[in-house]
Amino acid sequence: MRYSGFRVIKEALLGQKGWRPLWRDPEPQPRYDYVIVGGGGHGLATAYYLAKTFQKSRIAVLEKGWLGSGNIGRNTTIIRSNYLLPGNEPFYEFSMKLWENLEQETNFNSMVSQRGIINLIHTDAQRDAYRRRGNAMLFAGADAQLLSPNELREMVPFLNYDNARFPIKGGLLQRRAGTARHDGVAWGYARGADMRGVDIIQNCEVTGMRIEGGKVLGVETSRGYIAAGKVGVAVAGSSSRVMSMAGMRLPIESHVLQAFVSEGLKPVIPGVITFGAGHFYVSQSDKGGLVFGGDIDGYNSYAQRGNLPVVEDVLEGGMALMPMIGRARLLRSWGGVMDMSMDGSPIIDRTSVDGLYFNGGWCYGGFKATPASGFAFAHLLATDRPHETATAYRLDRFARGYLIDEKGVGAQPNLH
Amino acid sequence: MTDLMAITALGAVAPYEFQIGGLVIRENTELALASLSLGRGQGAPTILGTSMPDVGQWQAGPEVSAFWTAPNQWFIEGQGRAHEDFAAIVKAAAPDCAVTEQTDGWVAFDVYSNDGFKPLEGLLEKLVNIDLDGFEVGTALRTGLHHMSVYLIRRSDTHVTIMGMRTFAAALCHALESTAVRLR
Amino acid sequence: MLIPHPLLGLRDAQEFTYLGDASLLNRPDASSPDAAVAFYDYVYLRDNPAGVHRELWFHEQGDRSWLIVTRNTLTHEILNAELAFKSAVKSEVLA
Amino acid sequence: MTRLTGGVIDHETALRFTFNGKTYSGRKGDTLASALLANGVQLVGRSFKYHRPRGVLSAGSEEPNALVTLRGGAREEPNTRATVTELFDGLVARSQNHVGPLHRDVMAVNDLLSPLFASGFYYKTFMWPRAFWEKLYEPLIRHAAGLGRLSGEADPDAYDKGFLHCDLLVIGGGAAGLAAALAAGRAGVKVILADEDFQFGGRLLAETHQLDGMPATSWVTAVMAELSGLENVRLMPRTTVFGAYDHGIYGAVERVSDHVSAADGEVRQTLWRITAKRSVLAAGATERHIPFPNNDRPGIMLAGAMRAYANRWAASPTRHPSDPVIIFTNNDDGHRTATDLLAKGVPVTAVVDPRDDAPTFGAYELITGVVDDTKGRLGLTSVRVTQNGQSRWMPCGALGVSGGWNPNVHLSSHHRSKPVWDEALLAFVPGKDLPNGMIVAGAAVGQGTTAKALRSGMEAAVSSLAALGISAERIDLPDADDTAAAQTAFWHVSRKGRAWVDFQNDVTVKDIVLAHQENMRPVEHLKRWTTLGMATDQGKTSNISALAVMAELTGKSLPETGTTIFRPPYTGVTLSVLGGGDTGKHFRPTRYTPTHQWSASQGATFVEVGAWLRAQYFVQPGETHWRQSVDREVLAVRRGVGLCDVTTLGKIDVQGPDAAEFLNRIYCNMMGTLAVGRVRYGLMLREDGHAYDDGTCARLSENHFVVTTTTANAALVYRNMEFARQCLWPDLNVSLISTTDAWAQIAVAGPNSRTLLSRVVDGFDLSNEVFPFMACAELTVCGGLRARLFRISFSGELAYEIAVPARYGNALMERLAQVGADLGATPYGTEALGVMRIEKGHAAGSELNGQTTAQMLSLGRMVSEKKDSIGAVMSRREGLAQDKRRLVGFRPVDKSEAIVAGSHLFTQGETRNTTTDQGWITSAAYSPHVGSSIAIGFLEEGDARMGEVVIAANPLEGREVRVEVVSPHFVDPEGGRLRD
Repeated sequence: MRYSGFRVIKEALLGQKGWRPLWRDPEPQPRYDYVIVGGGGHGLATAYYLAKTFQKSRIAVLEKGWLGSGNIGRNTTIIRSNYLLPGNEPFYEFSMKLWENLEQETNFNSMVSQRGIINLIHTDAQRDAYRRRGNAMLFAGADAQLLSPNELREMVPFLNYDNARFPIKGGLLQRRAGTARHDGVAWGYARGADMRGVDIIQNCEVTGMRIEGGKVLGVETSRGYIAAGKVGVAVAGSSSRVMSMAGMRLPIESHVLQAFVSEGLKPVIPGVITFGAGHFYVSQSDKGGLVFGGDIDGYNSYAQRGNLPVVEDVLEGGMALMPMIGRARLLRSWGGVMDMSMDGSPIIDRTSVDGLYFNGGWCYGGFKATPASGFAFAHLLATDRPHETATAYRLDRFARGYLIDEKGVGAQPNLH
Repeated sequence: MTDLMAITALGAVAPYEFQIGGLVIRENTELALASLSLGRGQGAPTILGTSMPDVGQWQAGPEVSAFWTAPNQWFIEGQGRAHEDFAAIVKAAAPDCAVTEQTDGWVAFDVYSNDGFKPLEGLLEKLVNIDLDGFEVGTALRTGLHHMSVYLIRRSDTHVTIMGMRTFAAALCHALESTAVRLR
Repeated sequence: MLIPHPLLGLRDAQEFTYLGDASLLNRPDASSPDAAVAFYDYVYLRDNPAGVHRELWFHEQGDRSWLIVTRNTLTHEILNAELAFKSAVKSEVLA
Repeated sequence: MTRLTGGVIDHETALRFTFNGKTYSGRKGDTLASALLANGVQLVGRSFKYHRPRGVLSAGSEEPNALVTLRGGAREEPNTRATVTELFDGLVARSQNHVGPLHRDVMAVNDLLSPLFASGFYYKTFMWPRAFWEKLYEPLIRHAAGLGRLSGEADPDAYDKGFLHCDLLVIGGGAAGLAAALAAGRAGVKVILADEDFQFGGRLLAETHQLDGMPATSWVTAVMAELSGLENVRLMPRTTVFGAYDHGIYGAVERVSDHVSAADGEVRQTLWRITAKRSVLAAGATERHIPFPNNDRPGIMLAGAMRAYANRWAASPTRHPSDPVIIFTNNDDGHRTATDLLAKGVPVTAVVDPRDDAPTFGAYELITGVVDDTKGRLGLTSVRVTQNGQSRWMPCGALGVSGGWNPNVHLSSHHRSKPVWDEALLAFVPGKDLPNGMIVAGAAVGQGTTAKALRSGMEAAVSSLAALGISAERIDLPDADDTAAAQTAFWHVSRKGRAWVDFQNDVTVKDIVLAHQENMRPVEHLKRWTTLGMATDQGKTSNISALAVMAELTGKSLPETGTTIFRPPYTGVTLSVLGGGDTGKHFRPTRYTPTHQWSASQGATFVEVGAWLRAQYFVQPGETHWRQSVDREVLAVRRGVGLCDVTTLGKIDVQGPDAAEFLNRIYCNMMGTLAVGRVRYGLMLREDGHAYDDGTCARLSENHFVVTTTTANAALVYRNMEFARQCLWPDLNVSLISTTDAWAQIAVAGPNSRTLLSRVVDGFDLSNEVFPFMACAELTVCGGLRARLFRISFSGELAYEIAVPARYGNALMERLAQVGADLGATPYGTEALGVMRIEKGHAAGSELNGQTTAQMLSLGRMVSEKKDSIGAVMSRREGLAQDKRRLVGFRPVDKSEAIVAGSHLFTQGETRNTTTDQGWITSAAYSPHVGSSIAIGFLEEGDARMGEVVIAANPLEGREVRVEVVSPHFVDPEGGRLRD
């Protein structure tokens, strides 16, 4: 069924009787050519592109809970391609271009909203670093703009310019960046994949992998054994747990990242703003809530909840940066489990097990990568060759020393 | 004796003093400090008649006092000896130990209450996350305060010393004063 | 969180700085023939368990002791904390 | 005016307040909601989506409808629940989310178009044409959305933060909480009793049943008197415990002065972090309503709330005293409202109860049936009652609805413990794996009657203390006369028309039906698809009803359909208070250098460097541009002598017999072989083989070294060295301690530096023979002041760094400037420092950025092969070893052009993209020595490209410069000067 404004009007007049389920709830088949483990954004996007772009069939997505219940369902919805390093920037720019056509691609309004992102500059050294980054973005075909203090004041007059501990000296702007409705992204891909015959199987947890002679044959699940030609794992947050079923240890730690939303307010913040001298970034959702976050709690955790010090740290930053939000109220906080990799960058690669493919290590940047990650993973699964924008995301880069360390903090996941 | 003039951690000539409600906050510029660490297998020395206190404790003494800072490490205090080469004095008393001059590494604010511990409790519960029930006289500990690192010493029922890194003096002073003011 | 410091008792986790898996105590021998592989494993690979985890915390705003804390990463329950120094010395002796 | 008699308000003290510009009078003890009701005001707001007229629904923090904007100007406070706003004299409130006056909101047109706005509609449209989303559709949606408005001004109020520790934290001061606090208080342990209300007592203040034959309120008064007399009990009214965190830590906000008209300077709210050994959650219960067509009109209220307004606040829910009141309930508790209101003289005409066996408790008509429609757009006028198929319209000024009570399990599920369904109670109660040390008591665990609440509260306290090894006496509890309220599972009235489930977000039963039809059936999908439970009340009054409807549709049981867990905060928390008191300039502490006063007196401009404030340059009379000052300072150093405070560099004291061996393992280069009285440059790697810090290491004596670190990494290096000492090599006999703050360190740089220093040292031989380049010594200066002298140079000139006890730093700097006046002694700041280090090609933060290697810095030879050290092994990995980028210098071909840091390097004539990128400029400056702009940066095979002209491209600012690759040593490449 095709969605459109006319359809909405028609159904309104007909008492909404004609709407069909967004996706089926199929019983698992005994065998699939492609089994994607993980019904989050990346897994669903992978299945979608496998079916649509790479014309593959007999595809299943196995989700242990409800689809979209992973980090796609709990993030701060930011999309951007403002990376520095050559291993990253072309990939995220590819993702941005996919975002820009996502609604037309999936016929589902995921509310991709390019209202821009501003990274604030507080020191001369930071300006040099952002100049290097902005130029890297331009050379990769992305957009970037260095804002003078005056240009910045015009765009976001409500920042604390005059009484700041760390003066605001400008910003790096990416106009094409912005936000998207996180659940809508998962639902759009899920609906699109389902329409193309992909079996999305919810409440189906993978409990083991059947591997013989160095080749994966299928997966054991809470709903029985499912044979597979190829298995693609995209379970950010649980990567170590799932890959250990194949006897692998990963350059990944799981950490909790908290995020926050305020009560609904009339529009005050145009795009996304990130503080360069504290842990705080913020945007405002279409419903009016200020959506903001900061640093990870910093200790290994699978608990999906954080602690008070980070809440205070984030709001200290928020109040220092924009004291005009002070009288709004925090409505809700939540915590997601992040795959923090050893260099802060993701992995999309084959593994030592034939037929087993891995996609993970997204740290807290997974949402913006969803379309490209799905596309690149589908490309790898379908062709056994990495997508041209994802060639650096190899699993062996750590052993061989080809790291993609945007922050330059080394092999300590909680610092990335 | 040098003819150079020393200034306080706050950049002033005279020590800082502030009084509000039942509290007096006074900068102690005359406190000499030296850290003392034991090498492998060494026993804790006695410095000018003062024995090294146990974990988390402060020990007053005839000439110098001492408080525990880390396993096998103490800070030795010499009230009124800030202008002497205090580290040399301590080193002479414990030649086998690693001694390091700390006098100017820190700023010390003495906080006095004129009415028992309550006013101090009211101030401290706004500043540091420690269980004040366990913060008895003779306790010394290190903790965080407004993104700074401080030593707290409970010298008497009505006297607490808050020590912060010297270059943070102004920020620490602001934290103490503004919090005291907010107590009303 | 509260960390049960073996010397100082329960102290707020904000006084501490987290490092990671306690396996970082076991630095490989650089002179061994497989040093490259051993160091790769030491620096980069983690068990990352969903459950009991031995990890290193530094009492930076306290007595500057490095602690080995045994903590459940699913519940955050802390089962034990000891001085890394003591345990390191022990492992030396045993080794 | 519909004020009744009695209650626990002070009828004698009138408080004036305004709502939407109209002035009213309330009483001390009123909430804004009770005062409005007592003034006959029912219409207080508009709903989120359809802009439906709304009135007060509840009497507590679960309120979804009565949200107002409080106060004005910079103190404007949007989305404030009138039901928990303590009335004060001069209170000003406005309704929200309407265009035009409240009673004539033009946005109400949305209500007529509601069929278009069915749940999830926006996912299905607004997609064409693409460009219209940001330009048209989204702006429209954004402006329609949102509730209240921020003033746009900075919050002027003061906030505070604090830390409390206790044995037992009692959350909620109702029957259960008071019994718990009393039992624990008498046992002498440290107790904190917190309640979000401004009066302790909870439902006891709202009910009429008696304790020991007396009004419950007098028992409350007696208990409060005793508790406030106990030293070990801290009473915290107006304090919301909003979150349960790990290991018994709770977040709480105390509203210190929200109940008075703003007093400047006074703390508005305080954030308390409470560490409790044990806790009792006695948060009570929240009544649920029963969805039926048009159940959202002003005047329709929860029956328990209606009772509370009558009993506690002496306020009738109707606009006129004579308006009839009707109750619609599926349980006995609803009937209590009828009898209580009748007792207050409020005309209750009927109680509508679907139960065939419904009892009667008073002189009202009992109708066995349902309410299935209502009239009265701006205020209820009549309701349609249907009894065995027969419908009739009954006049009605206010309708009380009761669908049973939901225990307030919120905090018990903050650690993701799933509540479990209790079929007898028809409600979810706390499950297992509660936050450590928490016991739930009273109505929050379904022990709803006063007698049960009192007992479970006391027992909770007793067993909490028992767990701490303290045996507490059980206390005598008063006899309560209330009995358990029977109820039946009746979830909603299914009739044609819209029946609201979530009032604020306008989610109706129809929306849930549609979600089911579209397979959005898992409860999380339901919520996200319909926005149910996402409003400011977080579904407190809607989640369970919605689950029940979905259960009915799927034919599953309610627990099978799912439950919802709650996340912090329990209710909205002001962002300001979470941000703490210190903001603005005090957001983070500032570190001042020992010579700050002197620098200020010399006209210094200061710059933030991490936590530090450092002198950036010193503007002299006549200088109009910072470059003039910096050039002058640089030349002064190169020609005469300059003075710079370098105290910010980290200093770590390393002592012990194994200090030398320890440092060998910390630095990638040899350090153990350093002679006493000498200094050596050292480079530190991370274990992953990348360079991360550099500095000098001085050997003061056989077993005593002083390590200096970069300003940025002082804490990190110290931490890593402690890690190495305690965790990696505990066998080494070495001790470490930081001395960064203890010593004021001043760089004395330039050809005249030796002469200048000779004027302050106490007979110390500074000759090259005795004190050569890279020498160090302990000595005295200025008549006996102990000092440390290092002959090191960052500028490339003959230079020293002299350290004295910090308190003398300012005076020494002053002295040096004074006695060096004839030598051209000139203070210089971080800018000149930066220029000179670039002129010498020294790496700093921009080069040592954590992504570079010793090789890239052309320091590869430093990584000793003779020994193991941190990072040595990993630095030999293929990817690092074969990295061909090298740090080199650059000069513009056209001397008049300026190179800027952050430009990327490209081979001439090459197309420019990510793959052809050859490197980047790390640092650039104008060199008065060279007489042009100079730069250093990393270039592919840079060391082999000397003399080549490459492009430094900076499209970001539309600039590009042709630059020549040169040695990074622009000044004295042979290094003769610093050795003279």
